[in-house]
Amino acid sequence: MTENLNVFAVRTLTQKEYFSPGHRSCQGCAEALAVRLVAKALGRNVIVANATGCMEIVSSPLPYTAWRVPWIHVAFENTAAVASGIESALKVLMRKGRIPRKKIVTVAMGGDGGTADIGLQALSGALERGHNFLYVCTDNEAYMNTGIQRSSATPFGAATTTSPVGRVQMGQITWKKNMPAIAAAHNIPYVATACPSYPIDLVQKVKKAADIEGPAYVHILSVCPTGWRTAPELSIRLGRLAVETGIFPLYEVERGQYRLSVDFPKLKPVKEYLKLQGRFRHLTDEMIAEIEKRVHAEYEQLRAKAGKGS
Amino acid sequence: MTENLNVFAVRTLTQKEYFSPGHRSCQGCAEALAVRLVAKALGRNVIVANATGCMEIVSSPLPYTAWRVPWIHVAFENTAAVASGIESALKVLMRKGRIPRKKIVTVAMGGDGGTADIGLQALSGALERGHNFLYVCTDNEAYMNTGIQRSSATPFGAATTTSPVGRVQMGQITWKKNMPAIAAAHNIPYVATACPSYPIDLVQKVKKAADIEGPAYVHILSVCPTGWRTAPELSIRLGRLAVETGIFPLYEVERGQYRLSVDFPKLKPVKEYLKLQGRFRHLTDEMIAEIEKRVHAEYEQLRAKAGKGS
Amino acid sequence: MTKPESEWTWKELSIGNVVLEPGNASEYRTGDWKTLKPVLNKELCIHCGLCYIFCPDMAYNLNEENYFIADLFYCKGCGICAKECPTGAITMVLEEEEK
Amino acid sequence: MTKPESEWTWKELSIGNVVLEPGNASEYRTGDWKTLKPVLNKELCIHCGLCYIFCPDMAYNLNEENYFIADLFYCKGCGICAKECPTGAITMVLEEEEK
Amino acid sequence: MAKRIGMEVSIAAAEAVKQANVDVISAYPITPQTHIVEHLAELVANGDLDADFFCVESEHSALSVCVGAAATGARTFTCTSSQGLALMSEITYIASGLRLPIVMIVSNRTLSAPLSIWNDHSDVMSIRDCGWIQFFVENGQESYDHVFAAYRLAEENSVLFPVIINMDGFILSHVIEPIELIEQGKIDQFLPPYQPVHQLHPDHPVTMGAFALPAIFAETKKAQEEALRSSMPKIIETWKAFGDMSGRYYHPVETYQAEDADTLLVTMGSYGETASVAVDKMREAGRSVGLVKIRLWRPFPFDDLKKATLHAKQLVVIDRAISVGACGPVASEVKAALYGNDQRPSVYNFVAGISGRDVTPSDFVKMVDKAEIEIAEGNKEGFEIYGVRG
Amino acid sequence: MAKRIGMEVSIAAAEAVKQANVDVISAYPITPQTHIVEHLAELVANGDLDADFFCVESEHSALSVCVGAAATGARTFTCTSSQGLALMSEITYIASGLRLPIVMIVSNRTLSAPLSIWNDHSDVMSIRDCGWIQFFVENGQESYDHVFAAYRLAEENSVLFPVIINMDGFILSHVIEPIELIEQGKIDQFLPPYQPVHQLHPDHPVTMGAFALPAIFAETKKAQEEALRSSMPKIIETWKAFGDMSGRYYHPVETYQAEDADTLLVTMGSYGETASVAVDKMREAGRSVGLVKIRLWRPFPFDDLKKATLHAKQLVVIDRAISVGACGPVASEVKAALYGNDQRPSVYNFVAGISGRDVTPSDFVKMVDKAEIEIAEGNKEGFEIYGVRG
Amino acid sequence: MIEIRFHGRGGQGAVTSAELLALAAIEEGKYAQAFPSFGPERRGAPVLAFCRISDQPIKIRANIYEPDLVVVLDASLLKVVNVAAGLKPEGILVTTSSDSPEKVKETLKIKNRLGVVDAVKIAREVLGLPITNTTMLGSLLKASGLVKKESFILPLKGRFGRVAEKNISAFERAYQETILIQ
Amino acid sequence: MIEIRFHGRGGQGAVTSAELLALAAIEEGKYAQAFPSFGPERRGAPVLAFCRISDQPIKIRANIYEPDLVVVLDASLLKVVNVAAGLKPEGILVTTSSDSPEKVKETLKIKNRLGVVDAVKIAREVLGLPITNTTMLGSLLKASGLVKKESFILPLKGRFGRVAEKNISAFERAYQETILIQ
Ligand SMILES: Cc1ncc(C[n+]2csc(CCOP(=O)(O)OP(=O)(O)O)c2C)c(N)n1
Ligand SMILES: Cc1ncc(C[n+]2csc(CCOP(=O)(O)OP(=O)(O)O)c2C)c(N)n1
Ligand code: SF4
Ligand code: SF4
Ligand code: SF4
Ligand code: SF4
Repeated sequence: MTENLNVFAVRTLTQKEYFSPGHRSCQGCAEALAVRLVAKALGRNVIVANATGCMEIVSSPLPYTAWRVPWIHVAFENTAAVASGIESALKVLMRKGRIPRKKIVTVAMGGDGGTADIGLQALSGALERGHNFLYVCTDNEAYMNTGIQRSSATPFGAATTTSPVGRVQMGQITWKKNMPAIAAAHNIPYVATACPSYPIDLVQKVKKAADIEGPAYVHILSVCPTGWRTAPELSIRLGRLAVETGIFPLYEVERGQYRLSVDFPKLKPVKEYLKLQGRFRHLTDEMIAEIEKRVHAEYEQLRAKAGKGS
Repeated sequence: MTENLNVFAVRTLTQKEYFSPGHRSCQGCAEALAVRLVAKALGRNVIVANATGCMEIVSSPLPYTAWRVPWIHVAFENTAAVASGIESALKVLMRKGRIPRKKIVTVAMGGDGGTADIGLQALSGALERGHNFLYVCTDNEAYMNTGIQRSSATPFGAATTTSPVGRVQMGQITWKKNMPAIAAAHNIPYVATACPSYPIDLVQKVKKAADIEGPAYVHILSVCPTGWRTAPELSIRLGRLAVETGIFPLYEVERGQYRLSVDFPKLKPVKEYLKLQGRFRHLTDEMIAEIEKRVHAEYEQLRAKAGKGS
Repeated sequence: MTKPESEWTWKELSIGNVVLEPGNASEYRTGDWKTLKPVLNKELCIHCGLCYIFCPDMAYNLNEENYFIADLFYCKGCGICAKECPTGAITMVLEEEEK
Repeated sequence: MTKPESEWTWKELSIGNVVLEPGNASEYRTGDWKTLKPVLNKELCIHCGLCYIFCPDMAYNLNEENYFIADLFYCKGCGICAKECPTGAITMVLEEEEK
Repeated sequence: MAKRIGMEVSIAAAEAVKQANVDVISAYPITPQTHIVEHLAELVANGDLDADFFCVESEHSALSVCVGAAATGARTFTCTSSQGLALMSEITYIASGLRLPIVMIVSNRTLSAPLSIWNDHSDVMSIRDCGWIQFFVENGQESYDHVFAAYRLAEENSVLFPVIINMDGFILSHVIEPIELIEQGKIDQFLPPYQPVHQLHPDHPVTMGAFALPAIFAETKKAQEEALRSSMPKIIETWKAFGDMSGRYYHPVETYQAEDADTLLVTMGSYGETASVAVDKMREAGRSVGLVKIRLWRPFPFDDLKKATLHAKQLVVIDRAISVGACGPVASEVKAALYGNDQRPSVYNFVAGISGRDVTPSDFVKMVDKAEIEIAEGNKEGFEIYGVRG
Repeated sequence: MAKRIGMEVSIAAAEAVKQANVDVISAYPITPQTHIVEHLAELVANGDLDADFFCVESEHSALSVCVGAAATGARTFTCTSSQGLALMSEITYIASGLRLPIVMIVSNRTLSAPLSIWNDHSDVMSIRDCGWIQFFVENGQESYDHVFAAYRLAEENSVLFPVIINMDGFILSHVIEPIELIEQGKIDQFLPPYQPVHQLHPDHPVTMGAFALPAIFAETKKAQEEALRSSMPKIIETWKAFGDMSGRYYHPVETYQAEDADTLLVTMGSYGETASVAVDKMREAGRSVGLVKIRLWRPFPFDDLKKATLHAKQLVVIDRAISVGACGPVASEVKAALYGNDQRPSVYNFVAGISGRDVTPSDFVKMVDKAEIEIAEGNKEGFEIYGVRG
Repeated sequence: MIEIRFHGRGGQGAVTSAELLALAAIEEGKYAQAFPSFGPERRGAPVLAFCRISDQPIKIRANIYEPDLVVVLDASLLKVVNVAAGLKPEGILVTTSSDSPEKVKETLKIKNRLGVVDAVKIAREVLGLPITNTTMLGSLLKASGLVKKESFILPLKGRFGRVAEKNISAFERAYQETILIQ
Repeated sequence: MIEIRFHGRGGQGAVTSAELLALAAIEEGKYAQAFPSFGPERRGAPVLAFCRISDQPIKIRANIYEPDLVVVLDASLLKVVNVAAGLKPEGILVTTSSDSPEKVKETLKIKNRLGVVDAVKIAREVLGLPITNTTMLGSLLKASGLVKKESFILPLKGRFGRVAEKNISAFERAYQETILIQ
């Protein structure tokens, strides 16, 4: 992928922001950056439904809002359902002539907890019903808003407050739930992964997803310095390492067809990524080797699906 | 598949019933038959958690029960969670020596509504956590207990009370949610499909699933004469036709590896299956052709996954 | 024998309304639901057991003569056994007619 | 200007507590959160905009001279811009120190 | 002219929803609510109702869909019962906080465990704090009529609250009876299209559902509470307008033979008519018994209830739910409402008709008999689950 | 000897759960409950507690896991707050109906909308009918102590009900204070391992959660209601036994300076201590004011409350939640409880401290001032949300 | 007020019978109620449906315990259900059966007036299906004269659309062929 | 009863300071409470923590509005937050700063007694990190004598395990280097 080589590419993006400064995320929050980029990609003709979580809390302390587009927060687990209602209302009101016809994109957004755990069912229902909407999962790999508890998207080995490192247990014992695969199993037209460390790629995918008729799902790895116990200035670098080590491959699934957005013939050692993070500090070399093995195997499977099988 | 050619094979099965007669299912209910066969396969060392639905209602009108094994019903949407609790309790109580150590299989059962819709999240969570349990979905393709409303497992075109045939809409407009694929996307050790019209295959799969360490998922097509508007005596035949037309292929997914339990080089026309059912009475020839096309395409995809690609 | 629901007083119910008699549904006659009942022609019967395995109501039992016979206390008269019998040994007849 | 939360009476709230001023969070000074602040060495700047695109706080604006300059009203001092600047043109300095 | 047609009450309710010209309907099936949704599905499938209808994957989502759609400016409808209401309970509070004029019919049914599909009020009692306007209806006609009243009221700019119509499951929902249908023209006048005050749309971006710090939360709650209390005159006005259109007038508290009665039965919902038969019987026998029916459960009609019970010596309050470990919720509310009176009737509380246990006129007579005797004997805290074996 | 240690109240509660030697813990994180689960996670990760601990995918499942595990014979624990409690509300009713001795701590927090993470009692009020035994605690020591009392009580064969310990979010949960820890030996004696009456196990197959036809449902409900009411002596006995072990005695209703007081403040939960400071101040100023604290919310202690308020002229009931469109739930219950009295105090109801609005001793004084004046002026239905701007 | 109870099996349309009767009465300007027995009964299981008809508004919402009329839609029920339970002494029972009225009366051991018709045969011949719910309404009418025959036409059309005609014929034939005995 | 308020930034451990102080007091057999400001504040944002210490059981559960002592853990806060708000006239404020006490006093425009120490420098040198929460406790102690120094040892060990020693040294140095002015 050449994106980050051409440092000037970012100048091609609009400078208009639809997510305003003054939001209250932590220093160096790449989830806020993800939201910023998503908002930028979507432009003004959009309605956003946001799950409870960091991004909701940091952006909407009454009487303030960081949103320059219409936005609603209802609860933690129902965001895809709320978006279903919005999409349906837009369709009917336009059909009945009560609001003018124009393309308005309905977007649902949630963290990994709001997506892969408590909001999964509402999401699955909305995907199944075929609403014309975009679901964006900003995945910081734990429940950050409530203080770093494990989610089903927390990677194996990571320490969180509910998968702590103790004398008999060493962090998360399950493997990260594969949300993009689950979304793809719903036979929807578009699924993609992205990361704000690759902003152009992210913006392009979000635009594409918003344009597609029917449900689309974009899963964005979002570094959280607070929860990952990393230095705030490393948030971009860590996202890049997640991709370069094969831990978080960037790809698209269009109508069942997999395509890698960037393919690395040789992946960086996962250790380069893990060692920068406090949540992985306790990992033994064996555990790291186990992780690397699985990451490589899954990367190969992915390449195979994308028709790049070795 | 030779099973139904060897009519004597059934004599090999135990004659012990763990689901007793006197249950109150409709005449010719193949869902009750599925439950009967599952119970037979599991034997006595099992604990069953059952979702609200036909099978719960017909088997447990206080002060009666059709269950000869320990059984619990809690609610509609939480059966996999209840099973998680049972499995966890068994593990801990045995570890602490409060009950003797022996293999007791924890089973969760639900209809398609209790599995693919309202119970999906609890199921996904339990699969992700890796509980050692078996989930059985008895899929009669609608909410039958409440009077034949559509579920996400209702096939395209089928008439139900909430996807009725009217002047501007013709039955279900979405395609059946692929629950086995969604379960498989959770990376669990065992996923299978079955049908009581193939009782030996069903019993074998359930036994295998119960033996496996970790979560297993078995999805059973269960003909419902009441909801499908079919003659009660056709329930076995219809299940067979569903398999023979490719509409409901029988297969297993073991640690990601697909295997067809029975492969038909040439599928029967879907019409043979559809025409027997009141719920499909209104289908036009074009709709039938569309269904057949999709069924064949998906069957080919499945064959490809099973390494039988043409 | 389990008392039917309409005879229990609140004091008699077990804690949490737990049912303590496994499978006591078998005291309940679902045989009353049928209008047709299966009749076996023993001459055609090959003892394969398909009637037995496909009956959703566990009505069939093997008798001493190695025939599977439907227990009319349970049989709801769905007709599956008759339909699936590979030799056509079972026919469904109107309950009434057989007086 | 939006009144801060502690000044609203119950009668002034909009129905359903809807916020009617899009993006009024921009009135809120997150700049107070920082201990370090970015300082640009214009000589090294190549105007690539990476600082701008990677800032989670939308602090960077293009000035008339085509430089991206961090608005200290918003900058929380995370250091991302400095870290990601391909030429090392940005350095983080203690707020205090620059009096 | 209004047409008088025999139809199932659920169908009548669905027809009213159609006549109210709703935009988005989202629901999840549960007995005994099903017939309402099923008929709506048919109306949409036949093109008789131009609305988006969809069954979602749970009740939590059903109401959430309505929240999203109502926030976007659509007229929305949902209905549920029992476990469904319990599952969506979180969102009922939110819909009220967001002040969205959703209308929901609750086809009342008991809450598990044990599971049971029959009628009582335990479902809706579980959300009595949630901040919706809550009606109880007593027959098919009222079920039909209240749909229009509910939308008009909910969408009033000075009200903007979601509304629940409680319609006893089976006892009302599954009964076929004559219904007088109102002409569409009249309905259209009574209920013009919904004009939202705030609406999600890119042309005027608003933020809905912002979170509140302690410095402002109490103010938001006070605003909600005051708004619900002060919707009372609008409620009365709406019923008045409805009466002027239809000839049928409704009130927060309604009475039957109550003015001079020593003993008053107090009921909600479908009990009303049966209880009135019992009152007739008792009056025939020369007894001084009347009936008070609470139609409006939230906001609670404190003043009307006081007025209606002013001269009574005793109230026999029939609850159809229990606050387990306390007593019947209606009796609690009634006692609380009359507590400040200098002269106040004795209150005897029966819980009856739970989960489909039939309550006949003679049951009402027996309850009055019992209560009168017990009160005469000095038992002033009567609480009893009626008609239980053992 | 008991050790006196400074620790966060949530940690103390978690340590009690550990000392109670639970088997299965299942929860879903939500502020302000999180510190309890986090500490339990640590105890398990360190091998200090031999239990199965897991975070599930929602609160609905968290309680469902406990139901499954308790039915299998395990001692179970969960805890939640606010939206989490609302989401699991359906299962709270079921757990009671199934009579499973689950213990849950609710770290009380308000319900959305607007979303807010701070304390009030609207969460637990939403399930006041659900049939659990419900305690309120007032400080860290009580939070710790009640875990043991709760398990012992819940698991009594003659009780077998789930128990909620209401522990005000933040106000208690996040405060570090001295706690006296009880030696493990004493705990083990006080709380032997759970011996279920019925249990899911293949050796004695039972059916749990059967559904009930109308012919039997009312009987099941009566059995549940009677069992909860008649748990009262066992509750008192359990506290007595706990007191004998620990030296700390608890009662359904507790009083402070109440015997001779004309005016009684009535509170629940963490208000108690602050209110007592206010009472001291007022007593110093020569005013006849006392305090009544309701510790046991369900089953409601009708008799104890009557006894405690017998001689008062007026009650100032401070609710921490509103039944929107009615009034404070505690005030309602109190009025209902005293309704039958011949002599009864006037009741003035304040709703205060909602969602983290601070209530100081001088706020209590102001509320008493206001109530006394209003009552003297003849306002007998005082209801007011206290301390709101505007 | 006249109260009627219908006996059928799950799936046989007893509720439809009750409904059609109520609709016919309402059609005549009367007041009527019809409702099922509200059970979770499945296809094949014995079920009940109820109907009340009156010239006054009907204010009672409770089951019918002492019906004036009982209608049995399936002869096999005569043996397994106490179909005459609570029937008023002056009440009438009508049933389908291929047996003679006398024989049926003997089986039931009742003193009430009794109407018998072979509704299954009629239904088979006229409708091509052994569904007796509309057929038995003809029999009920013969026995009771509760409403006018014509009043059924609209409800039947509303319910059965194109096959309404056949149902009307079956109804008519049952009306003619019902034998009433004291 | 003594009431103390701590000012810090999200992630800097102001709550830990309050907690350690309370634990030390409890260690001495006193009564104490410590609690955070319960906000959703994020890393970097200004936050508060509170502590009460008394010889009597503490019965009050409300925020502290008029503290006896204020501790500031981050000098940059002096400019952006009114750290002296509500401080009793006889109360004391201690802060980290590299400036002189006089200069700080001028900036703050307060009349109270003031203690100043360069806790950042100490922490950097002793702990290798600019985390001032334990360090500033030394300064607080110097200014107030609220509890005994030794009483901190156990709580610090409980909290920091192997790095407790370093924290104790930092605490000690701050105690020594704090300059108090009237
Ligand atoms: C029903 C319910 N349960 C729990 C919560 C508490 N809660 C709010 S946000 C959150 C975690 C959010 O995690 P995630 O979705 O991953 O988003 P993040 O904050 O990490 O961006 C939790 C547990 C809630 N609001 N509602
Ligand atoms: C929360 C909740 N919503 C709705 C219901 C009503 N309900 C009970 S069973 C059922 C349908 C069951 O359908 P399915 O799971 O497919 O099983 P089936 O009855 O078809 O075997 C429904 C909608 C319920 N019990 N609980
Ligand atoms: S906790 Fe993590 S995701 Fe949340 S605002 Fe802070 S950095 Fe962002
Ligand atoms: S409705 Fe269908 S699934 Fe349910 S009992 Fe009847 S036949 Fe079986
Ligand atoms: S007819 Fe049906 S129920 Fe009866 S024995 Fe045959 S298969 Fe079983
Ligand atoms: S330091 Fe961080 S917040 Fe400040 S301008 Fe740079 S990237 Fe933005």
